[in-house]
Amino acid sequence: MSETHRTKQARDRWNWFWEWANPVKFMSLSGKALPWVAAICALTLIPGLVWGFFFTPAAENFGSSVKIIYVHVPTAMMAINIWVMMLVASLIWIVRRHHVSALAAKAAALIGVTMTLAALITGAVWGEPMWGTYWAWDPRLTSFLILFLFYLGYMALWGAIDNPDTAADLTAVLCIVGSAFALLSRYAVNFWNQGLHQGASLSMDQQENVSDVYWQPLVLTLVGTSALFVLLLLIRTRTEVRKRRTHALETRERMADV
Amino acid sequence: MIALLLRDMRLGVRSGGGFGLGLAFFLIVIVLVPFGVGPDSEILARIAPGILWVGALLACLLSLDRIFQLDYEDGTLDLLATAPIPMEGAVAVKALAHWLVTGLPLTLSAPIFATLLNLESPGHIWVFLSLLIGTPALSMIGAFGAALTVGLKRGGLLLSLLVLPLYIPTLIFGAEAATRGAAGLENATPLALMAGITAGSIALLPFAASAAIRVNLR
Amino acid sequence: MIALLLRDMRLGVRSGGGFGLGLAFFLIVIVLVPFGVGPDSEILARIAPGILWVGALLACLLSLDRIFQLDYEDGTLDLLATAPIPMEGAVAVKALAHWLVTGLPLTLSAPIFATLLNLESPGHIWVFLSLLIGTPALSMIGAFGAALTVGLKRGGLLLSLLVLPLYIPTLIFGAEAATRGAAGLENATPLALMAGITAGSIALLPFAASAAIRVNLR
Amino acid sequence: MELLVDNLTVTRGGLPVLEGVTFDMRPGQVVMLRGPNGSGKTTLLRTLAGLQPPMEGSVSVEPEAIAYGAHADGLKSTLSVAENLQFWASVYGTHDIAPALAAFNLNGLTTRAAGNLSAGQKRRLGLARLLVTGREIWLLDEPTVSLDVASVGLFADAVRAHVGQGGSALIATHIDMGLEAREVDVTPFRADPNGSPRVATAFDEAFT
Amino acid sequence: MELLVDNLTVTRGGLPVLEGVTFDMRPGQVVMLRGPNGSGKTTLLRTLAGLQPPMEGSVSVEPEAIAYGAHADGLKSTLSVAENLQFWASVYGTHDIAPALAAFNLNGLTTRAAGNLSAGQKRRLGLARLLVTGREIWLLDEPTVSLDVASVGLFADAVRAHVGQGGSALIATHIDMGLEAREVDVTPFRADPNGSPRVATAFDEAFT
Ligand code: HEM
Ligand SMILES: Nc1ncnc2c1ncn2[C@@H]1O[C@H](COP(=O)(O)OP(=O)(O)OP(=O)(O)O)[C@@H](O)[C@H]1O
Ligand SMILES: Nc1ncnc2c1ncn2[C@@H]1O[C@H](COP(=O)(O)OP(=O)(O)OP(=O)(O)O)[C@@H](O)[C@H]1O
Ligand SMILES: [Mg+2]
Ligand SMILES: [Mg+2]
Repeated sequence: MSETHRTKQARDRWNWFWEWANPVKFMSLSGKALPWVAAICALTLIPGLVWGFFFTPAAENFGSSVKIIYVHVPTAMMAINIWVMMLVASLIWIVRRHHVSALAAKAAALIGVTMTLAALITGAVWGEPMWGTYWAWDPRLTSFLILFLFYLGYMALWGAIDNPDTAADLTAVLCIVGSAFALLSRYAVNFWNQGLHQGASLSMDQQENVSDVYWQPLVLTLVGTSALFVLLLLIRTRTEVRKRRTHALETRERMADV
Repeated sequence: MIALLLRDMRLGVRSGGGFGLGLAFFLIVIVLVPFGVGPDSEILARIAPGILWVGALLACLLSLDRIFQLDYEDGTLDLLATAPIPMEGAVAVKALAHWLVTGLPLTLSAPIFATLLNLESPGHIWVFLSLLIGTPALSMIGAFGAALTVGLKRGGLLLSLLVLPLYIPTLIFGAEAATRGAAGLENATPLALMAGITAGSIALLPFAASAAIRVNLR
Repeated sequence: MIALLLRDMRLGVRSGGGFGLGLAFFLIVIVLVPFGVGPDSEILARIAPGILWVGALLACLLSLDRIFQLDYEDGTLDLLATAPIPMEGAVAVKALAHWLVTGLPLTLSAPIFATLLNLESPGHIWVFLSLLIGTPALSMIGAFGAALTVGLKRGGLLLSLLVLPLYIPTLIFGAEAATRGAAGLENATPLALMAGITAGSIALLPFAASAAIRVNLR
Repeated sequence: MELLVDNLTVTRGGLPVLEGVTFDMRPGQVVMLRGPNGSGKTTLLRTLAGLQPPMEGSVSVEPEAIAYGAHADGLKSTLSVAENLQFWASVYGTHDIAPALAAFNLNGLTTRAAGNLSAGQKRRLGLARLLVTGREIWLLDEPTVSLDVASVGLFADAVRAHVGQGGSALIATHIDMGLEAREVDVTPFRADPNGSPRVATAFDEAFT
Repeated sequence: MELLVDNLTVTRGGLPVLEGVTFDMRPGQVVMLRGPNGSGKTTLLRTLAGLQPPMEGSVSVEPEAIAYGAHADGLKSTLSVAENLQFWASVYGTHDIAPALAAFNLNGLTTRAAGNLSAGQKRRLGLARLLVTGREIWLLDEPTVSLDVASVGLFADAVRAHVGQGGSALIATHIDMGLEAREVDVTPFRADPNGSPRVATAFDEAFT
């Protein structure tokens, strides 16, 4: 019969590479990395936010509400990037059966949904002064709402399945198929409605760019939020690894006294 | 394969389920909306294509868990998995049976229900056509969602949660095609895009769904 | 009785079901409608109270079959029928648990979802109030329908078909109360009528439902 | 309390399955209900438990004195063993579940979710429910299915203790579980499907 | 075709249940799989049938040669006996259902809806499915549950006829059904839950 994935792994000449992320090594490595990531996060995010909130001028036609941008844009960008990271982690799980990557995807979802919610809420709060409404069916906002739904479904599926490997497999399949449909939704939504929302203001095209005063602290907060994500991801993945280990121990104990 | 198709359709029609009830649910949603929204015929006509699409989608959704759940519970799925037909084929056939028992009747009856919502004549045809092209995608995507949730107790609501975001592109293009058609505008683009989604789903999703089923059977 | 209430709520929250998923389905219906109907915020605001009511009703509907079906399948209902609590009380308690797990969260979240449909400020309160008064009736009527279909395999769609017509009066008064309230008109009459329906259902339907369950257990 | 069954006709799907069933069970007795598959034992027990009405005849005992143990155990897989049992204890108004847990050797499993139990452990939990009902007459439908020999012994002990305190038990089973018991075979009461229907009046004659 | 099982480790819920299972079954043989409740017989049969992957070890036969008879029969209650059987015959590409009906004494029931059968009749129909698969190796999980003595005899005859034609059958059961058969007890293969996990690399050490 077909060989098991474990023997396949042992023969792979890249095995030494993947070995570095086996759960035990991951725990010790990530434990060492945590303080450094935390330091980078603190050194970028806090100055960025302080700079953005207190040392930028209030724009003449935006008022001081423009400062929401330092929460809104980083969280919005992270929300999308985190989904992409989950897609990559899911693919690694499907191809390599790498437990840590499945757990990392699970951990990332929780952070991603929080970021999405934060972007939605800051956007809504910003929309009130800007467009006179908390919500409009603008394509950008709408596709974000859809992204939120994808996160919800993904997390609900994780929560509904007891067996961790089954859950990892099924959520990975959902993440892959879901990504295709999320992309489709993006285009569908654009087709469906032309919107009010800002274009890509960080593009290289100078014409579209916001002025430098706002731009520099924004870059700092962007870096800071990315570091924050890595930090949270490490912490959360470590928790998931421990939970998984506890689950295994519990199951084993249960089998012991049948 | 054909045996499976015939069996599934026979079960769908016989088990006091699928067929008539999908239609009935569709009818009831169409009836409820005027009660909720108010009887103003101009607004109704304007939202009619959208409501018809949302109604068809919900009716479709509610019968999704039948696709695999019953076969899972009584052990048929185990036996099918060890039978000499590829699981991908079985999934595709089951989605087809679901469409024949649910999507097709909905499509055929939509023009009649459109009248209930004061939709004028050219709109009928476009609602019909867009549903005809779009509902196979709904069945196929739904079969994928059903495959994901087949092992779970009362996966019904979870299934809805997983499937509805996947339905959004189809819904947007379908409703857009119908609305534009009803308003006499050009609607070849949304129709073509929707046909693309349908073709893509039918080509690719059976593989994802059968993988999910094999995982769930473990 | 209190043991039953606590157990049902615990099950509703724990079994990866009820609670969050009812809300999620509500959210999704609210999201789908604009895709079907189009993004025009004026039309959306106008149909918002009706759509919110229809959405809450459907979300409620989808979780109805949990009320008795699981207990029937695993034999709990047989054992409850021979236990020293009156079946009428058990039915009422189960309907209450359903409301606490489904209707109440829907009601509490409706004002937020109303924002998505561009409903302006006074409308929020009226949607909330009308749902607060109306959803208990939805749970109780739904429990009656669930009792009727408890013995049937996949009674889901049949249940919808039986229950939806019974929901229509509640829906009409509820949506009317919310719409009038949003438009600043007088709406005491529909609110009072709806409260009457709720009170009547709670007073009488437990008897009908428990009779139906006893027949189904035979 | 004495269980007197007099000339009882029980039905399934509208047709009589057993006719003229007559027997009695006194406190302190165990009665084994015997009969081949499909002979109507389950139908009889459900009728005695008040879950379905008899077509004819009478039962001396109100359902309120009876604890019925069906084939299905009515366990909730997401609740723990203790939560499951505690629920039934509250329903029956008896609040101490410790003796029942001890009697069926479930003490080591109290915090385990019922869904993670083995089939035999599930059944043991189902039987422990009988002890928290505090009722006198037990009607049990194949209680030892999926139990191993040691657990059958536990069950027999529980039944002996129950009848020792003046209770009684009517048990439908195919196996011998080592209890001294009277046997009632339902085969002689089987309804003749071709015979004339035994209805009291000619009222429903055309339908039975 | 010979079934060789070599050093197989089968898992349930991610944990090994049986380790190092090794045995063989040649054409013409019947092998009885023995072991107490919860020892892992069902898990082993499902692994051999290809429904779940083994953690270690190998099976010599592709699932395509195997007919698996699970505990559940996969019958549709709204379809008739003949329709149910005909469906499986079409799936396996064998179109004559008459011999299978005859072998399990179902001829009088062909037009009856499967939902109205008694438990024993349902099981007979489930077993008749094996005959229309036309496959050489039967893997059966407690096939005689709820069968009466006469039907167990029919089943034993069917197994004898099957092995007489060069087939073989691996049967997990607790009872003695009067077949001359070799016995394989799974008890010696039970995984030690407290022992060190037998994984090839330290890769997933933390999880098993
Ligand atoms: C609920 C409402 C909102 C949501 C969900 C939302 C979502 C987003 C998203 C997804 C991005 C894109 C990040 C990227 O891809 O680069 C973004 C960026 C941005 N949003 Fe919003 N937004 C909302 C409301 C608003 C409002 C009311 C304003 C104010 C006018 C606004 C101004 C901006 C700006 C200036 C950017 C930066 C543009 C860029 O870097 O691409 N947003 N928002
Ligand atoms: N829905 C139904 N309609 C008609 N007859 C039925 C129906 N369900 C069961 N029967 C028949 O009623 C008879 C009595 O069934 P019952 O379950 O009481 O038997 P039993 O003695 O408990 O059998 P077992 O030993 O298998 O548990 C059986 O012959 C069965 O075929
Ligand atoms: N979801 C699960 N997670 C962990 N362990 C499980 C799970 N399901 C079953 N088990 C355990 O796996 C073991 C093997 O079960 P299996 O069904 O293979 O036993 P079996 O030999 O077929 O028993 P029986 O004779 O009762 O049919 C049992 O001890 C059981 O408790
Ligand atoms: Mg019985
Ligand atoms: Mg087994």
